[in-house]
Amino acid sequence: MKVRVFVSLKEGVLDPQGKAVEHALHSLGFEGASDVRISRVVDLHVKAENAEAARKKGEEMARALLANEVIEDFYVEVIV
Amino acid sequence: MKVRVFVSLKEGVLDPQGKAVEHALHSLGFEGASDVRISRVVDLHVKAENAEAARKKGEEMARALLANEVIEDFYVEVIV
Amino acid sequence: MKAGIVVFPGTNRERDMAQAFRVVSGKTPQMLWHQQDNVDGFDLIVLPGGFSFGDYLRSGAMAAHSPIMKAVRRFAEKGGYVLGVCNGFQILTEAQMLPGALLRNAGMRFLSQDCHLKVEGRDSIFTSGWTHGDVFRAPMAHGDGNYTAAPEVLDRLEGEGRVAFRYCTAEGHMKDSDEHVNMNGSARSIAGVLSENRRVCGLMPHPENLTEEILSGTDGLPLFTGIMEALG
Amino acid sequence: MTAAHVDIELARSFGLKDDEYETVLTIMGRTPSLTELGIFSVMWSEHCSYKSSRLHLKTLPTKAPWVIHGPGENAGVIDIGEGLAAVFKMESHNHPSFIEPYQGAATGVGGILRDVFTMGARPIANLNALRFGDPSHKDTKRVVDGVVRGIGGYGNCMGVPTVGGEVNFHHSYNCNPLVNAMTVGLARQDRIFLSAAAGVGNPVVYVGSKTGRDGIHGATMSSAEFDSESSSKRPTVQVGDPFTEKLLLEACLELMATDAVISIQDMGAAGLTSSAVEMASKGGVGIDLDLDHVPQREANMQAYEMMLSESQERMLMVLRPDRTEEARRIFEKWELDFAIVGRLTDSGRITVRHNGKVEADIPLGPLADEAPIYDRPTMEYERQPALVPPADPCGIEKGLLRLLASANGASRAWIWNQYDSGVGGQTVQRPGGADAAIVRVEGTDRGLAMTTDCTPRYGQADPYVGGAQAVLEVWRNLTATGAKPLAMTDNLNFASPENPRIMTQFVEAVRGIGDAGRALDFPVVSGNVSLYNETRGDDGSVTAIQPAPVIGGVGVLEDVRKAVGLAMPQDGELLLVGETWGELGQSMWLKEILGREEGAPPAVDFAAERRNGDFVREQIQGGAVLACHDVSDGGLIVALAEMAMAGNVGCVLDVAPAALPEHIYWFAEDQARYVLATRQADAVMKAAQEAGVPVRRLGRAGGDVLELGDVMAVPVQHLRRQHASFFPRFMGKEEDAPVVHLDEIS
Ligand SMILES: Nc1ncnc2c1ncn2[C@@H]1O[C@H](COP(=O)(O)OP(=O)(O)O)[C@@H](O)[C@H]1O
Ligand SMILES: [Mg+2]
Repeated sequence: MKVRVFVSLKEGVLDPQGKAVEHALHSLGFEGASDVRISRVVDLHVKAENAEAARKKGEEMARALLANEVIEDFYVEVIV
Repeated sequence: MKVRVFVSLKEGVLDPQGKAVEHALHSLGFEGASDVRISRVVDLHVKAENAEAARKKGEEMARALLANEVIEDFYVEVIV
Repeated sequence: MKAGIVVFPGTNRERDMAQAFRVVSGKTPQMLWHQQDNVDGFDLIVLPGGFSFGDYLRSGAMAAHSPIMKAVRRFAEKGGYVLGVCNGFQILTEAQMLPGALLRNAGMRFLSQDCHLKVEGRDSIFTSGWTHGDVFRAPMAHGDGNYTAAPEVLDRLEGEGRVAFRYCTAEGHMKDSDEHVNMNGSARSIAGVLSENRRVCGLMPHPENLTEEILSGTDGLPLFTGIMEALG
Repeated sequence: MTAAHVDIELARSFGLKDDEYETVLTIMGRTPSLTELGIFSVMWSEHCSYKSSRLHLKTLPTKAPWVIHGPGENAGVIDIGEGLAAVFKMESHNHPSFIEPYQGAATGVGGILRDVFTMGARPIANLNALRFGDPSHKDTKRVVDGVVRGIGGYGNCMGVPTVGGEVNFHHSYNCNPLVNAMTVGLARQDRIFLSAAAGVGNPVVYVGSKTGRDGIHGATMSSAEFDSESSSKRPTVQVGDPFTEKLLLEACLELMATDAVISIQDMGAAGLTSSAVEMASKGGVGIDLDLDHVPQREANMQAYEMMLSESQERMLMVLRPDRTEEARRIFEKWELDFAIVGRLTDSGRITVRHNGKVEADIPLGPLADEAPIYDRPTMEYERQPALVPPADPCGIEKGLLRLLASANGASRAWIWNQYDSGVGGQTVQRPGGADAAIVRVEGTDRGLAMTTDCTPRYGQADPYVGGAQAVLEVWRNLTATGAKPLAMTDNLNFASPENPRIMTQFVEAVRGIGDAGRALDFPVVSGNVSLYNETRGDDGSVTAIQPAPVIGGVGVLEDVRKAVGLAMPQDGELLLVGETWGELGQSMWLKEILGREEGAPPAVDFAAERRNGDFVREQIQGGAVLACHDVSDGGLIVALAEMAMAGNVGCVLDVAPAALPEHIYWFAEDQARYVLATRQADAVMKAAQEAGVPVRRLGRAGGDVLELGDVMAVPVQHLRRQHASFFPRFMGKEEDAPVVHLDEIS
């Protein structure tokens, strides 16, 4: 089953990448771009009986490795 | 308007990060994990009349900076 | 020879590069700020190492779109010489002035150690200080040095003698799959490449840091003496 | 945030003691506002006020003719000749590095870099002194991985080479690792910048990154012990942005080349509060801040939050009014925020306005002068009795291999190979090459030697010796390259000073540092204190760290070409300088081979140290020495093995003198000793005799085997493999580390 783990910085945590990209977009002429935030998506296959089990696996993996919960939030989608 | 640009490595381009994460997941006991691919998501606000215009802006930005089309594909979602 | 070194926000090996040129020529190249839109009057433009724009998004991506890179591209199209080292190489690939791309190192860690390089490129001022097949030592210092390109691009580079340098053992053996030799996992052990006209060169390791005996050796000198001899 | 009700409860939760809060009430003559309470609590935190340590730090030697600025400035400044100055300091980021190792370590590096470039110096080298828990503890791998990545991530991006450091593992650091970062910078002596504000009416300018809600109460947190609830304090962790710091560095140095700057101070712990208070109170002026002008990253920030935020990569400056626009242009060029956020006044007060309302108005004198100072109780320290020398259970060869493959004896190459040690193009000795790293002073023939050292197990057994020995080892490591040691910085990591036993450790260690510094003319020019390094378990038990009075030292070489490394040369004779009495108490051998942390640590002898060191330096400077290595952890045989591994060259050693059992001779950790490799052994021996320096012949360099009579013969390649095996195996690359089990060796 295909699982997608979406990992983004917690609200309020500085996003240096987003900040730099926003700046670069402005100098490329995209002045209207704002609130740029950069996140990470991890797509993977897991062996699971059903969607619920796959989601649980995804969450376990996020907690164990894919996300750094001190500064990041995550959510998991199951794509069947 | 809120735009989300998904950037992922082209099919066939080796993903060293994905490979390393897969390896790490296995050694953490998630043996069933496979085909791990890591992508980047850029969320941002743009000034645009309508969803179509926002999507176009997103695509322009992806082409100009957010994606490297030599190795990456992208697609744009508009979140109103 | 008049050389210019481009400085982007976050560039950090411009002084090292200037020092290497000073060692061979006695002259200090001019520093060029990234917002400059013209590089006329130079014989050689150097894109040095560092973390331009923090290496955020992708290494070299933001620098590749800066005003000076438009000028550098025009300069190269008119036959000017361009050298990109480390971040400079990444910028040249992002600007599509050189083929391929540099991905995260295979081991996912920043690599700061000496490697050995075999000189393979032909007919270029960037390799002319060595004899074809020579092996030399150079420090590397990068997180994204894993060279990749489509197989047909790699074939073409090899066929045209445009692979400038490859990672190898001290004895000159190549082992693509050995992480002690091809440490960052580059396709076909490629460490540096040349443009079609052989006037643009990019490589990951830092010959500029090995140009004086007191700084642990002079293995990197031939890069600079070769350039000096060609451009006067 | 709802307006909190200020009372003694809230004060306690901010870390103020009841009597401290009473003093606040007296100073203010009323109940303080939330912002005022916040300001008092951070200024009076252990971290900012040094309330437990100040009395003792005052006893340290801080003066020498070559000291330009001692403790009290952002970093120490010393004269290194040719009108140049070395500017350096060490700083800890211990607690944040357990919670979020990557960001904790990264922002620690960022902070110490700012301390140095605030003074007008370009950072030319970083070092890092790290202490981790036992490798078998569940958190250790995570912490090592993140800390190493974080240090590299920040330093590499800044383009400052990381050239040295040290690493220990011990279970007392399981949940409280120590991350101490040192930066050395280079400045012209006539362009040093200080923090004392001056000139009533002058603008107070904020530059750098925007302010967010990062790390609020970081200063009080870093002075608080850890408990099982500390995970709930997690959102206070700051994220570092080395790219912005690089811009800030270049912009500040560009501005400092003009004459616009009157005073400047980085915003470190306690951010805007401590920088504003320190600048104004050092300058004896008042300061008015209008927070409406503070660049803000988040919406609806309160005064309290802005004053206590520890957002990184920010500076506060006082500028000449007629130069303010020129300064603005420089910061705009580097795409950094630049804002006039206040003025200097003659009120002697700090006044903070926000949205037209006065949020804080505090007299600076009492805020500084009435800051608490504690003379905390101490006790008689139960020192360990001398060790009764144990028998050797395994032989020299097995013992040596086991030490080299142990966590504390293993090669640190896995770590330093992630640090860019060559950027800047001046690195003469990288990690592993010499006892101290050596960086050439750009544009001159000079070199700076630098190192950090501490042996916590010695200090645990005898804190006075622990403090003194750390100084001696630093001085010795500098000397072993041929450099003249000039001055030191310290980072005093201890557990809770409220515990008399710990306070005794602290006081004794400081006394040891002071005595050693005086004996060697090696003053302390900067430093940092980190207390409350302990962990409270769920059952209420407290684990204190082994005390770590870490010392960082800087020395100068007038001609950097005369420096020597530690690599074994292809040939030459090996000499041992210094006396071997057979000190095995608290030795690495005792710990790794017998699993015992016992006995008195090796005695320190300042006179012998100085005499032997001065002799060695003279010999190096005179060109008689090919390589030199001091004898420390693991004793003489480990020192020789390290030389062999570094040079990939073996040696043939004479057997031990009959006076001592073999294992004691080879593994003892007697101080004040060096191994020299020379082709002029007779001349060196003669000179030693004349100088009253004990010296003996050890054998000859050469070949590819480490050979000791018929006791052992190990190929250097094998030593290298064993030495390199620990980190890759520990950090998860098993296939890299084909470890030969000890039982298979013999
Ligand atoms: N964390 C670190 N970062 C960089 N270099 C390190 C680190 N830890 C140790 N080193 C380097 O490893 C070498 C050996 O360290 P150490 O055993 O502490 O040396 P010594 O005992 O001679 O002081 C030194 O060159 C030191 O600078
Ligand atoms: Mg040490």
